[in-house]
Amino acid sequence: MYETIGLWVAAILTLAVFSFLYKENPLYRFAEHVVVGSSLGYTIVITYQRVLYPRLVEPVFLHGESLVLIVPAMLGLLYVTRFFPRIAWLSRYPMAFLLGMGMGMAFPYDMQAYILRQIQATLIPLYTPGAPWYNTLGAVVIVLGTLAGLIYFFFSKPHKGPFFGFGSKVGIWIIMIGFGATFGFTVMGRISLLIGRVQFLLSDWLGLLH
Amino acid sequence: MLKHLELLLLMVLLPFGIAQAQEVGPQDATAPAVDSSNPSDSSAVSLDTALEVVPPVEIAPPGAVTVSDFPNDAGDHLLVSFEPSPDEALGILVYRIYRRTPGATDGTEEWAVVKTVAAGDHTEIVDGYDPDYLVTQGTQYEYRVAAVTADCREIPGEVTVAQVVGRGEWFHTEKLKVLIGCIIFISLIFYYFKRAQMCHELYLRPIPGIDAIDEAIGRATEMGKPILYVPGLSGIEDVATIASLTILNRVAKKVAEYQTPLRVPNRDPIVYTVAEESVKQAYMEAGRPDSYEANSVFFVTDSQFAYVAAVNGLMTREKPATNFYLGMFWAESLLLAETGSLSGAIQIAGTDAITQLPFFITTCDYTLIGEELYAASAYLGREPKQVGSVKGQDACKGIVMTLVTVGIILSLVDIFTGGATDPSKSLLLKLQGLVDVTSLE
Amino acid sequence: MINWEKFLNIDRRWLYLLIAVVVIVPFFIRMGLPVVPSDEVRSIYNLVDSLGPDNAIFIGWDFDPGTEAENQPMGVAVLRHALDRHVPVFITAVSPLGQGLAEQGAASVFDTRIPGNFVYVPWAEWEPFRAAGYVGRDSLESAWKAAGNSLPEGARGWVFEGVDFALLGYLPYFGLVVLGMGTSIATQYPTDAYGNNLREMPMLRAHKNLREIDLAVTLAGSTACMYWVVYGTSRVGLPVAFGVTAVMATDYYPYIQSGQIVGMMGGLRGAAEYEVLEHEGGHTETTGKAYRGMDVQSLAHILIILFVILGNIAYFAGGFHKKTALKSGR
Amino acid sequence: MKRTVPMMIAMIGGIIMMIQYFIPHQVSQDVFNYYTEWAPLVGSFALVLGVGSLTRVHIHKIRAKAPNWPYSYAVLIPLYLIPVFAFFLPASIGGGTGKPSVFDFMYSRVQIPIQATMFSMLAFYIASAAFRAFRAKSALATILLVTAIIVMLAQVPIGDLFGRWLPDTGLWILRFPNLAAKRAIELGVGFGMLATCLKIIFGVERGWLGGAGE
Repeated sequence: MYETIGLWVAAILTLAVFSFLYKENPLYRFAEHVVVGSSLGYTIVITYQRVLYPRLVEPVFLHGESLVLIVPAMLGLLYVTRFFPRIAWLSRYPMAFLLGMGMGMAFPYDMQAYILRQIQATLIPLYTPGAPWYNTLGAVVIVLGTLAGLIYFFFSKPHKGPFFGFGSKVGIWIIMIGFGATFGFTVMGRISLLIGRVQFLLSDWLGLLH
Repeated sequence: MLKHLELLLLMVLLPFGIAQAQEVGPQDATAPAVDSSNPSDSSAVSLDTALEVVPPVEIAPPGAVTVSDFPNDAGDHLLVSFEPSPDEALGILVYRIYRRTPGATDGTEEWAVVKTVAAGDHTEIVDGYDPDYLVTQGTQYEYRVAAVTADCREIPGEVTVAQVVGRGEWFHTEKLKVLIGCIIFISLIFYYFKRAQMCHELYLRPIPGIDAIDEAIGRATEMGKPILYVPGLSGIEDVATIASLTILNRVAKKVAEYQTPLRVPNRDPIVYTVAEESVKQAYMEAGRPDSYEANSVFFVTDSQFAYVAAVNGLMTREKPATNFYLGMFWAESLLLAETGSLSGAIQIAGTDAITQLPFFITTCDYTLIGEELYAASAYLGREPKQVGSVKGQDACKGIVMTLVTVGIILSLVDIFTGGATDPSKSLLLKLQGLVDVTSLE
Repeated sequence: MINWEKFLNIDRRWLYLLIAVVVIVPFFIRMGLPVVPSDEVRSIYNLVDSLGPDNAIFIGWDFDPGTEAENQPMGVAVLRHALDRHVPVFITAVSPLGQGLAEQGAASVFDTRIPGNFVYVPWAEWEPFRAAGYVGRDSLESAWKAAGNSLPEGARGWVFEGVDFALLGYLPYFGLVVLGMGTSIATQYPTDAYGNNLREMPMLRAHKNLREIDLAVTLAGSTACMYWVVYGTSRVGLPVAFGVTAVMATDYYPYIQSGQIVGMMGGLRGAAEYEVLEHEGGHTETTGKAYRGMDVQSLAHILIILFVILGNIAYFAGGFHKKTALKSGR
Repeated sequence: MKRTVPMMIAMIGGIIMMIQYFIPHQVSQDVFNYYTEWAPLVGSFALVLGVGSLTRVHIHKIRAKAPNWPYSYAVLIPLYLIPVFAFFLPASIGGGTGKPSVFDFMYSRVQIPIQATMFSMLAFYIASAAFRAFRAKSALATILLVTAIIVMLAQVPIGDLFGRWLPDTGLWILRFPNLAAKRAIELGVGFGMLATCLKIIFGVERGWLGGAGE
């Protein structure tokens, strides 16, 4: 019973959203609004269950241990001051704590994973004996392509001369090929999402597929 | 991961040792295997009971245990190595490494199994990774390694008092390269911030997109049709939005000079107020504050697709000659640019959203790609913060470009000097070693 | 003379209708075109296939309902494969909504009404066996069988919660959670998503931190997947594999080449490839939803390509390109 | 107090965490452990902001009888009803978080289908744009479209019908030129990210302070 009603509600809502393709209508608007409220409502429940209860309520209020956790809780509560204009500035404290420390923590890790590792992976041999020609060509494309791409996004020198002029031309071509790949994959992804919904309607709801 | 190995091996060899197992306890054959499956759980394994069993084959115990400090830690790890038993081939399956704190309970504290290693595998382990058996800084432990045979016998080695205690270090030597990278980056960025604040003449190359912007405004003026400017759908905290607002100021100035109508629909209320301010100011600077139309900058709605519907409606009704989409966009980019392209407008886009860029490139006449948007706005705005940021990042890119160029040269040299086949001769690999941080993983 | 302007300005609802037809009809005319797995997917499959009960993997359900169609089949495929190999699986989520999707994904694998699934034994249900000391997987299964439990028709095996499977669920600031798990999983997750004590679970006792984990597969529709690389791989060398939406997939090839990630499933196609490998490896009786979608995907791509070509023909034949060309354009 | 102190907190916190990475000593580990324990707790309170501002916006709409105001109830009712059912009501009338419950129903039968469908509509939009707007206007746009078509064919099984060369070419494009383009972009993005970190820590970028009055 629960399953059947659920299936029908899900199917009707799916169709309600699709109806927008024909024309904007109240059913679509209803679905659009419900989703905003329900996602936040769901998040409240999960956040309490996963964070506030095990990390604050249980240790501090039920067992009376780790009383130091009251400090971050108070800090977090300062967010609420945002609704009282006169003391709203207090809400900057928890933000400063999270933002500052978060950024500081991320900095060296980002340097390691996004910069150093990537440079290292670009310093590869152009020619490896025994490699098939398409891989050798590939290695050349990786190294020269990355260099050319960097030249294109380099703003301190005009795009003139053999290095910067030619380099930036190659760079934009490489970048366009990269965007072409993104384009193709984006089309693919959007269609996949539609396939998912069609599968739901045809298979789960109408039971037409096996 | 090796902890379960013992169980696996025992299961395989169980038939051989089953007689022995039954002597140990009267349970069914699987039960003892269950107990030993998680040696670390049964931290109270007593060595004495194991000793009572009389070994049928004489197997020498494992040899000396050496404990050394583990580098680059908080003093909470120890490097333990042992000499394997010379009779390893005679049926030793695994080694168990035991640890205890001496003197805590007058020497009777129970031994804890901190690690189990398969025989023939490595004989060096790092103690302290297991959060249930933490190593405390400054404590002198005792270690003992026992060999375990296929028939579940334990042959314990000598008790060794650890030669060292765990010491915490104040600098992680493996992270030196990351530190150097960080220092170079931070100094370059701050150097250029200072430079940009002190003198305003830092060179930035002109971006072709800026000419396209001017040309497109001119085209709209010729046709006597309005210009549409969408400052992205994101909030003011987005760098792309800030860059877009700088460019809007420039566009508004030109528009004020040419007396062309301007339409700036907004999705974010804060962006709306800033955009309105900026346009008003531009009209003032152009000397035509009177020709500013009060409703040319307006707030539409905060709902993404309702916003698109409204802007698309505007495009079909008023048929603007030029559309600007600069800022942060999501899926709506497609719908906006499609409608604009059908209305025959010239379209200029710019965003740092990589997934939306391909759509803009194929539907618009000119597209500012990613950082070009920031650079264009820094070029136009000449705001020290933005110029300094672009210049500082450029300097870093310059370093990377140099490294890659040197890499290319070394790679070519390697082909002729034989470094391509012999890694020890390769100059490229030496250069690669400078940025190699894989040892941290 | 064709009126190109009218042709191009066709009501878009006709185009919508064509797409709708193309994604519905092929479901009824099965073509069963072969899907050839790529190296990027094969390396994930091979890694999971080389693992056994002594190893453990993480699957991060790091996406929201919006990309469910692409990410969910990947998650289900990897989960199925790992459970069939008796590799213990920890499941986490970057967002609250992801936890719900993980529960749904797991439920679809544990639905015994469908053959080829697994029988789920909740933590509380085998409590007496635990008390009796049966915590090793094989001894537990034999004891469980000896107690009169038998596998229903078509089921592939038992999944004991706490031995084979644990749903850890969502925690905020997931980058920090990954960092913290590098030291100890249990301090980050004292309990699983159902409130069971994680420290008591045999699979946690054998794998106490990320150093003892052999693979983390993150299924993501956003850059959240990078948490595992930046904070997991960089800190404790955790092997990470990506299962990302097609939209993002092209961005992560640099990380495969640099060796920071083991492999990648890109979009529904990636999931279909995994399903094919799994089916060939004898881990499933049939291929799943993703593979079935591939026929449709093929035809839809052909249609879109046709649209692009027709649109461009009309555009150039109608002379529209002359109207808007910019001198400084490119 | 209002601006300087938060900026100081951000700066000191940021510098401590940056240095912490390089120091393996116990003192530094303790700082790190406190942070990992505290941050999720502090952060979870930010949810209050989301709930509060959403409530305020919609109550305002209802009071002002703004256009489409009845839909505001469709936001507020699930927002508050889901937690009430999940926390306070017994399972017999659909409370709790088990299955069946209002909580589970609203998630798996309302939330998932709506959100998934909204995203899937983009397939239709792309189809229409493919016909009406994706133009090979210039050499660069042409190369982009050609690459896209090759990749699109290479990624679906029907591409194999043209011969193995097509999928192989597609994969080659993804693994080499695409990789080079993405690496160049990501290096730029990476430097940008690092610069943003620095700007926030050292108070050059103060945008985050805004929106809370002076």
